[in-house]
Amino acid sequence: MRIGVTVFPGSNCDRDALHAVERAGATPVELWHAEAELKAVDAVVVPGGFSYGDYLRPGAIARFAKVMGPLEEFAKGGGPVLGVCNGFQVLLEAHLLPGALLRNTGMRFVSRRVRTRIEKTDTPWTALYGEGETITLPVAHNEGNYYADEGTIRELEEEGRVVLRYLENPNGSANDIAGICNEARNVVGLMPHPERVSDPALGSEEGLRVFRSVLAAAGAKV
Amino acid sequence: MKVRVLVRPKRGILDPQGEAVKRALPALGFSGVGAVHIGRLIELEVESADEVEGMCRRLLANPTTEEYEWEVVS
Amino acid sequence: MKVRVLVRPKRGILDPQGEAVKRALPALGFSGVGAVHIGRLIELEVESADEVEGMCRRLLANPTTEEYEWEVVS
Amino acid sequence: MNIQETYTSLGLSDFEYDRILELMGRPPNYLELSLFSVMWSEHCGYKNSRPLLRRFPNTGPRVLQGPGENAGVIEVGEGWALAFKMESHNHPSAVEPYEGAATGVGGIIRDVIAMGARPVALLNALRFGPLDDERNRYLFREVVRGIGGYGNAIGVPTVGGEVEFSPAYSGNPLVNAMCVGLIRADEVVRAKAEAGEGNLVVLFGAKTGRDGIHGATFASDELTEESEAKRSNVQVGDPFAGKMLIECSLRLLERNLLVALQDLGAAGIASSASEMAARGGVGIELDAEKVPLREEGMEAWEVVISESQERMLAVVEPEKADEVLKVCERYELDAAVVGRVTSHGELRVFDNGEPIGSVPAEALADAPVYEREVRRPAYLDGAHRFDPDALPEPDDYNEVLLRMLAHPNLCSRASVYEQYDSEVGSDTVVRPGADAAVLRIKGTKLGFAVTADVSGRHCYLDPRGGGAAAVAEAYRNLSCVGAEPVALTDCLNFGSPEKPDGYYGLSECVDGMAEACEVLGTPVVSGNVSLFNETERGAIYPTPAVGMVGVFEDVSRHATPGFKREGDMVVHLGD
Ligand SMILES: Nc1ncnc2c1ncn2[C@@H]1O[C@H](COP(=O)(O)OP(=O)(O)O)[C@@H](O)[C@H]1O
Repeated sequence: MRIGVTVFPGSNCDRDALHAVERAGATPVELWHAEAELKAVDAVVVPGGFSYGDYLRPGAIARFAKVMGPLEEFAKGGGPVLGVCNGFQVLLEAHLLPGALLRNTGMRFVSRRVRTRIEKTDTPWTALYGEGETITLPVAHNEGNYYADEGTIRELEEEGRVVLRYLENPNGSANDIAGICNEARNVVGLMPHPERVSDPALGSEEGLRVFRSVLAAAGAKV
Repeated sequence: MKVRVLVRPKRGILDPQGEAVKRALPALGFSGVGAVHIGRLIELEVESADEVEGMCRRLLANPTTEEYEWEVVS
Repeated sequence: MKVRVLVRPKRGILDPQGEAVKRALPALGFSGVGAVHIGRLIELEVESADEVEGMCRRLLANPTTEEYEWEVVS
Repeated sequence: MNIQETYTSLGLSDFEYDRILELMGRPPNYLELSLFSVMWSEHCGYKNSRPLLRRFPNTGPRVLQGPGENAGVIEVGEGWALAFKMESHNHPSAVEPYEGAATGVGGIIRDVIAMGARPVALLNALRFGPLDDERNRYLFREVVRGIGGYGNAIGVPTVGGEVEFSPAYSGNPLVNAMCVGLIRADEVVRAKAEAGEGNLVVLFGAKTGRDGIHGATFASDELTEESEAKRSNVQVGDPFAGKMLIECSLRLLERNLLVALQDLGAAGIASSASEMAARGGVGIELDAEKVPLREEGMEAWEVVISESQERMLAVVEPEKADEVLKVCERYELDAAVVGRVTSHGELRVFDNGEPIGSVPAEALADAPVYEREVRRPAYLDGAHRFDPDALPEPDDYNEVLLRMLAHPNLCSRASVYEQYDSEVGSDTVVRPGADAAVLRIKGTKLGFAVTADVSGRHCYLDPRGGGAAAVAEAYRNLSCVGAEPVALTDCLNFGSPEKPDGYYGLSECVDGMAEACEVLGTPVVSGNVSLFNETERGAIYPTPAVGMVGVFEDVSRHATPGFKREGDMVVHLGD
């Protein structure tokens, strides 16, 4: 299985995501922002970082990059797409997911480990977790405070589209939301970084199943 | 021509920056300050004003959380 | 009364945001854009305008790198 | 301004001006004088500290590159090496804390890139006045924000550091940044413009503006009210451009397109070019009009000494120049051929073909050296008369303990390091909060540990002992996580060397550090000096920050603090 990782100017977790994809057992494929092609990948990760320096708004400029055209089509066609941190912000700006990420209420960058709960396992990125399972994930962001209007939040909750929830909310996020999916459930955005806890050498492998899940989902389909 | 775009948080949207400034003011001895809102000021040199509305809608403001206004200043 | 403060990078000071946005615009399909500068818009409710100048100088703008202007809007 | 006022305003002494006349054989023009002023400042020329720095041991079995290059390099094993250096950004941070700290981080990252290494870890050593003062709180908050703002965005993890508060630093904060880079041992790049005549000089990165003209001269002056007026030329960091610069530089090196690489620091293109020329024993000619500009109406001399951030200078073989420019375009960086290597041994600057300055590169590199008077300061007698037994016995030890734990110099640093991304890169094995940070080298079992340490108060009370203790503490911190300490970088933050008291502290601290380095077998492979850290109220504590690096053959065998299991024995080692 081939998993693509987009690289925008200023992405800085791209190499980490490629590493995690490889550890999960898939073939990592770099997707350069200026090329409008997905290189026949089976899934795409939009990694974290500061695409375009987070200038204007995080993700606001990246979402117009050439690679985003085919990526949007891929997502609308049901292809599995994961956005992590800045990648989540890009997917929101591209309207592949609803809502927005505001400044952390503490007005500071927060970098720490937080406990989270897997709320839904019916997405290609969380299938190998147990529903209600608690995992500890790193967060590192300035703008991770999830916001959507009341109606949208209600819809997300009712449709079971809150995929990951903070048990220790680091940023003021509405309903402790740490991750959501789209209606079709193939597009997932997460604020915490599963790729940073995907290697026992770094003390934890709790995030690796995110990447293994998409492999398993693909295996099931083939 | 020069265009000025003002982007501000939509009413009712949490504005942590504005809140932080509001909280900091009394400590500096400034009292009597009510609501504070912080947004973005964008100044552009453009050849024509035709594309400004599109730029605002698609790029300069996020319609989910922000509202904008713009004017030609010179 | 409501006061509007515009804060922008001082002339000659690097404005990395403005530069990055300007560079990105053509690729996004917006052409004919010259200089782009990005600053802050601050809107305050105050009881009197007497203290606004001081607030700008001490908190709202960084006098080392930014310039500001303000006006009473209502 | 007459000529004497001009060179004085540039920070040059009468003696130094006479020496310039001698070296040049004619009066220098303003551009030439500016170059001398920067290259002979303490920051670049080490005119007060060079004889002292010679006391440090700087060789060892693992040392691949000692002092003299952009960063020192040590060997880890299996062909891997680490390049590292620490540098001060004290004065810029005192004036504009956010940007001062941010550009300090950017600058040290570029030193490491210039060695051909990928930056993999950042540390910082910080000093501020007490937090009950508003200005100190502001400086502390903004410096930390600036370090995070730059490091987080550029994607290099900030894995450690240290911070202390004391009235000695009120109005003169210290901001020292350290960067560690990873590189293959046989791919270390050196900033020499060798390989001869005809090669081209390429400038790439951000556009050039009027930033920080004469910043380096300013950095070696005492801070006075007057320097507040110089604030308009503050440099602003752009971590986004910095990130592109890392990737672009590494790509250029990987594709073997460069002969030499050098970062741009104080006095910009002209000083970097003169350093490259001096090291390579060649000459360089620059065409000021070829430099991509951000501002209109810049004079040629301003263009070549501007300190705009996020730029690098490379020497390139002519047939590879197009390829180099193409790679820069991929990373959306400006790039231009701005000059060429020649055999005349001078740095010559042209403006549209008109010569506007010419200096022998050797002369610039050859700053005068001062041996200052050393005198033991009188305060030491008083300070040593302290009798701990005279302290009153506390009524309640619990309360004293709680008060100590709450003291800004002892409390948890989590509120600082939680503003730094310490994990980006996915190599951080032990995060901030332990005695030293531990990182792995992907694809191997190897790893390394880093720490930054110094106690200014100790150095004030006992400069020699304090200097030695800084090295020893760093050594202990590395040992505690299980690493083999290898080598260190340092940043000597002191007051004015022209005052005998101040010079005494500097000289003694260096002696103490050197002794400890000898005994412990940890050579100094790079470093930086920041003198004249004085305000109207006096000098800072002598503060020689030490950044030490240790290695692991098997990084899985590291240790962390914290009790692990109930029932384990607690043992106290040492006396
Ligand atoms: N300015 C800073 N930046 C990043 N990390 C810091 C900073 N100051 C302290 N730390 C981290 O906090 C922890 C405790 O610091 P410190 O009290 O100086 O430790 P020690 O006394 O063991 O050297 C260390 O892991 C250190 O790296």
